[in-house]
Amino acid sequence: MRKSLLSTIAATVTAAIAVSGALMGPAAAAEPIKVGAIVSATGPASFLGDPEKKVLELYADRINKAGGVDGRPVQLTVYDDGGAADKAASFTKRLIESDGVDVIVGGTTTAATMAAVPLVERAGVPFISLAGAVVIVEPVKKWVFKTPHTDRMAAEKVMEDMKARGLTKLALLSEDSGFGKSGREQTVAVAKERGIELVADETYGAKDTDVTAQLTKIKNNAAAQAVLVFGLGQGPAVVTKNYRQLGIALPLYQSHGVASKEYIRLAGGAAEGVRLPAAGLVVAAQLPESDPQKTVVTDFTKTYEDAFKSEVSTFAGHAYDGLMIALDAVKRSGGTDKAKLRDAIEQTKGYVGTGGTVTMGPKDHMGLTLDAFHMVEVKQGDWSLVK
Amino acid sequence: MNALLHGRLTGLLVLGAVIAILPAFLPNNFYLDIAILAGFNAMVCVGLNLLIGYAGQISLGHAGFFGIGAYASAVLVGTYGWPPVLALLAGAAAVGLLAFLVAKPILRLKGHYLAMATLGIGIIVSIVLRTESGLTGGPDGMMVEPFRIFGVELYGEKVWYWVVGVLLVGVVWLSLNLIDSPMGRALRAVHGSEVAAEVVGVDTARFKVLVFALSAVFASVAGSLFAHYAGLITPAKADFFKSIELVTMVVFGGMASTFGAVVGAVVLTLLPQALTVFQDYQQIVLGGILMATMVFMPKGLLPTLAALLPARRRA
Amino acid sequence: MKMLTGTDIAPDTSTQVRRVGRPILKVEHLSREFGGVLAIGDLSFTVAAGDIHSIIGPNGAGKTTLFNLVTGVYKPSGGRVLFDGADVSGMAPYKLAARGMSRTFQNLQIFFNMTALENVMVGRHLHLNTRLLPALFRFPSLVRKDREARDRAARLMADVGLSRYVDADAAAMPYGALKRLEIARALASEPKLLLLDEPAAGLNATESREIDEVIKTVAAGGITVILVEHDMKMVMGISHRITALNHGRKLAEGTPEEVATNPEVVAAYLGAAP
Amino acid sequence: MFAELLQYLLSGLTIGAIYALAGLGFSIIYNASHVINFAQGEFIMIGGMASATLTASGVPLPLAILIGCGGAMLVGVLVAKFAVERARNASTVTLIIITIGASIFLRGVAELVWGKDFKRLDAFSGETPIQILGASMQPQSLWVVGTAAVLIVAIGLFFSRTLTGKAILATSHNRLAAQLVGIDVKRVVLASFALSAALGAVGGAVVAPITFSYTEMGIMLGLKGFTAAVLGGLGHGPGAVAGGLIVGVAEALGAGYISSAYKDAVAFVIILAVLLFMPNGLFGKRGTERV
Repeated sequence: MRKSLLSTIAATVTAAIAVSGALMGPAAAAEPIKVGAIVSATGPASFLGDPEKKVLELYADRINKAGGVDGRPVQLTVYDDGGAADKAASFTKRLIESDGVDVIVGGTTTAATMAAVPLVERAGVPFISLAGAVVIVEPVKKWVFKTPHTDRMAAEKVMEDMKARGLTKLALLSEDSGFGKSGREQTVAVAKERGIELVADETYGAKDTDVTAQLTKIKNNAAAQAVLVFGLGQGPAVVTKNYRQLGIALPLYQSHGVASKEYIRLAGGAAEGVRLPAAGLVVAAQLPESDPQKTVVTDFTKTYEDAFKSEVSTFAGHAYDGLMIALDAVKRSGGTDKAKLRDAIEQTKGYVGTGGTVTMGPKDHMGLTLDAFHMVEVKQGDWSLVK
Repeated sequence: MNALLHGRLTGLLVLGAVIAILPAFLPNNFYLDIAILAGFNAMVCVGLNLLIGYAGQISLGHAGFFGIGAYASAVLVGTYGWPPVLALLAGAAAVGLLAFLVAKPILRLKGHYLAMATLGIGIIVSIVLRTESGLTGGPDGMMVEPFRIFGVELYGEKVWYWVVGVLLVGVVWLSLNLIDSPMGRALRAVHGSEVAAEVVGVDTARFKVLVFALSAVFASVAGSLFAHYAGLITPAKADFFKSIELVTMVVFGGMASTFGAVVGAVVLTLLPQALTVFQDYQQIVLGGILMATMVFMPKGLLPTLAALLPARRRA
Repeated sequence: MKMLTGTDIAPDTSTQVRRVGRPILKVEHLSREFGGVLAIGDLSFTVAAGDIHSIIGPNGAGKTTLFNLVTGVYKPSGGRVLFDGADVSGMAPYKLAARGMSRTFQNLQIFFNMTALENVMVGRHLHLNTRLLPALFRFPSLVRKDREARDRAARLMADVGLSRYVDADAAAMPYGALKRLEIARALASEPKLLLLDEPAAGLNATESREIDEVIKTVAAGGITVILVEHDMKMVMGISHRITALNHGRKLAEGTPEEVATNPEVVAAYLGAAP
Repeated sequence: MFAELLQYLLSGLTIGAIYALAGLGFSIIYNASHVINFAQGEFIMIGGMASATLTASGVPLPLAILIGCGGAMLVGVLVAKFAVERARNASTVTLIIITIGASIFLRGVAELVWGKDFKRLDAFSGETPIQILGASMQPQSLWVVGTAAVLIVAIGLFFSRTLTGKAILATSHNRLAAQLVGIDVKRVVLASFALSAALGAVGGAVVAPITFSYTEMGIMLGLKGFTAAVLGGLGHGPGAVAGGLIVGVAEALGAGYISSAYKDAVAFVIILAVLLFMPNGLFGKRGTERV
């Protein structure tokens, strides 16, 4: 046993050296562009963070093979925060202080992002978050940007759809995480604006394996006409299974926090008929040819699925968008001066990514509009565009 | 006697010297940060070692006390605008009281039952911190204001390094004093044989409660300061894993050795950072190291190394 | 275990001047059961101050249980224990220690995590400042008294013949020395009443004789001794009074010669029916 | 009203059955070696992960469970042989750290072998909910409770009828005496680890369709199992089973009637309350210190 452990260690060290060698490889002469990333590759948000990590590594590698950006290679440093905010903070510190990165992509979760925010603001490092909550960019923070749609937009999209189906009374079940909490606040606010009545407001834990207790309460609530779940990772899959187990007949909405095939795979048949707002990426093939995103999402899907033999998720897309926006800004600002880089990111205009067309500004550090957000429904184990 | 006193001072001097010259070898703030974290862990472990190593009582819940201290500071300063020093003292007092109240009944328990009870208390504390999100910010934690004293704001790794360094030397000094006192001997006697301690007049229950509360207060104070330093506190710092981590540091470094606790805390704080080079193998290596150390050096790192130096053993 | 033989039952009565002191310990109708089995039943006896009072009986007679009841390690099921005139039944051992009662153990209870000297210093516990703050901040008064305690402990170790082990780790000491270390530790608490549970068990003849001397010296110093011992030669040689137990009940009591000639006692030891 | 209560009871018994199996595992190992094996949860994880990944790659379910079970037993024996046995005379805390080290190690290996994502295992007999008096349960719950019941009875028979079982019991009562009558104590310890591992692995396999399997699934289940074992009285088999069911049901009721957020706290509040009045658990023997 000891022997095999030692040889394992030896193998790992060799592998690590080989990897760093490959990253430095072709364009080693020029000063590399140092991109740092913090993702939740393990833990409860792993089905968001793992594809993000893979995509960042894949594209850094592809870009380097193609000669880098302006002849400079991309040097990527990725840390896994395991879904813990305090780890995200400590890794952010490490990226800034020890690795000296030029730009940081990441924060898979809202919590990880918010833990990193004070650090990047103080150090003055451009930071592009991959998390959903609106609090990340509202109010605007000088150095902080984000790529996914906000929870507020998700709530709006869901209630738009409810209205269209003539439903006005909503039961809410939200996760106790940063994303779920922010989602809950936004849902409450949007419901008020849109004249939707919130008849139940329950929460569940990110690691719960059984939420029948909460769902039993919702089931016994005669007023509810639809149920919205605000959470990410496997929690919503557990909710979906328990939902069907209890035989609740109301329409079930999820947030964009589950826009991954993983969700359908985990929930199985129970996911049938579930609706959620998602970026066009997951329904790439169903988008009309006229859609401006069509080419980008089709290409990205193909690249991703060829490389990893698994289906693409919107989270992979968020990471792609984050990296591309950052590198695009490097190109436009002509270097890695952090202040110039920040300005260039803020000036991103008409960038067509997997999440939609991004046009940022001093008051908008996300740059997405509601029309790039599509309502999709699970049909026969696949996403289908709700027309 | 002289030898013992001598060893004590030598140890303190070495520790102080290491702390004093270390920054010269640390290339940037990240390394200072790790050193500071190691210092905080060491403070808690020195206290915990009084309980586990010297008095022979298990606690798998001390992170709970660390957490209460941290959140007391975060909430009282952030939400209610208390001065940080006052919040720290209030947290320590609350933890001391809580520990005192729970200690009496649970320290009657032995071995694994005590482990279970302390584990339960720690987990309950962390669940409360995670759940009462109105007060604590829930699972994702809350931001903490910087520490201010006499109008001076303690900010940045360079400042905190010295604060933590000085405090650690102080905590070690207190611990060494305690161990070499009548009360310290009573604690060790409780470990050696409770009944024998009783028949020469040691109120074992009293000393168990006292040392439990004392170690809890150490943890609370470290927690308060840590919260101010880190600027962010999450319930993860109070949970079962953190408790286990603390106990592991104590046992790894060497039970019933104050400097062992310091060494254990430092090594095990550095280890995960060093192991990031192993990437996916990180957990395997960490688990393997823990097992191997405990199997081959059941007394812990420092006592085992010390035993290799026969000259020191005589002293 | 030694059998009671003719030569053993020949106490040297000439040196035994019977002094009748005030009663320091009174045991009244004491009983204790474990899961329905009576370990001690309706036991009464009195120990006079200044005596060496031995408790004898075959294995399983309840001698150690009796010690545990008297010293507060076990709580009695019935009856009471009076120490120095006060009812102390079921009182915690550390409170009894404060009233002047200490003991040693049949199965060694040494603090193996300390040095020999520190073991004895724990015995000084009641006479030292054991509060937290003075300890943490090393008050000068505490340091001074501690130094005195150290010297005193070293003297006590010398008294029981352990001078050469003063700086030794308890864990590194031989069995016979540990037996004496327990006595030194108990003496350090300055008891009025000392209970010794088989102090000579496992010792060779020379060591036994040494322990014998130690006990006599202790008694001569005015400390009442209750002794449980299987070495009949020792018991008969040094006891002022003996209580014989069997199956948790009192079989006989009296001077060594009275007890030694008691047919019931002889029968109990030989294992025959009375 | 009644339907609601029944719903909570059903949920509670299902998860309680798994706690009972885990608790039984703790007790068996404790009896043989006086070690609290904090890697018990990892046996559950191995069972859950192995059966989920093997069936996904086409292995028939019973075979997959069997392989998972065998794998867990092997791991159990290795942990016993290379870690626990070598540290026999170490202190309680040291042994706790060793088994915690083992659990971290095993989780690390599992992540490497199986990946970090959640695995799905199809329910053994469909997902059509069963309706009982207004409450509904997944058919898998019956599998969980049924399997646990069968295993518990089997374990009971094992200890009362077989030589190995009796040897383990004898060892737990008096290690030295067992050794003197010719029982190979080392093998007894290995057997107890293998047995506990098998219990955990089967538990993990049957519960996987309900909770999903992932490398961290064993952590909380293991802790609750420990709670169950202590609640019943360490080393008391039937006590551990009762403890598991009590914890499971109390949790479900707590989640339903008090607060779902405090669900996990319920078990620990109960254990503290019980230990306060019964320091040796509900059924544990009251020991008197020999001095």
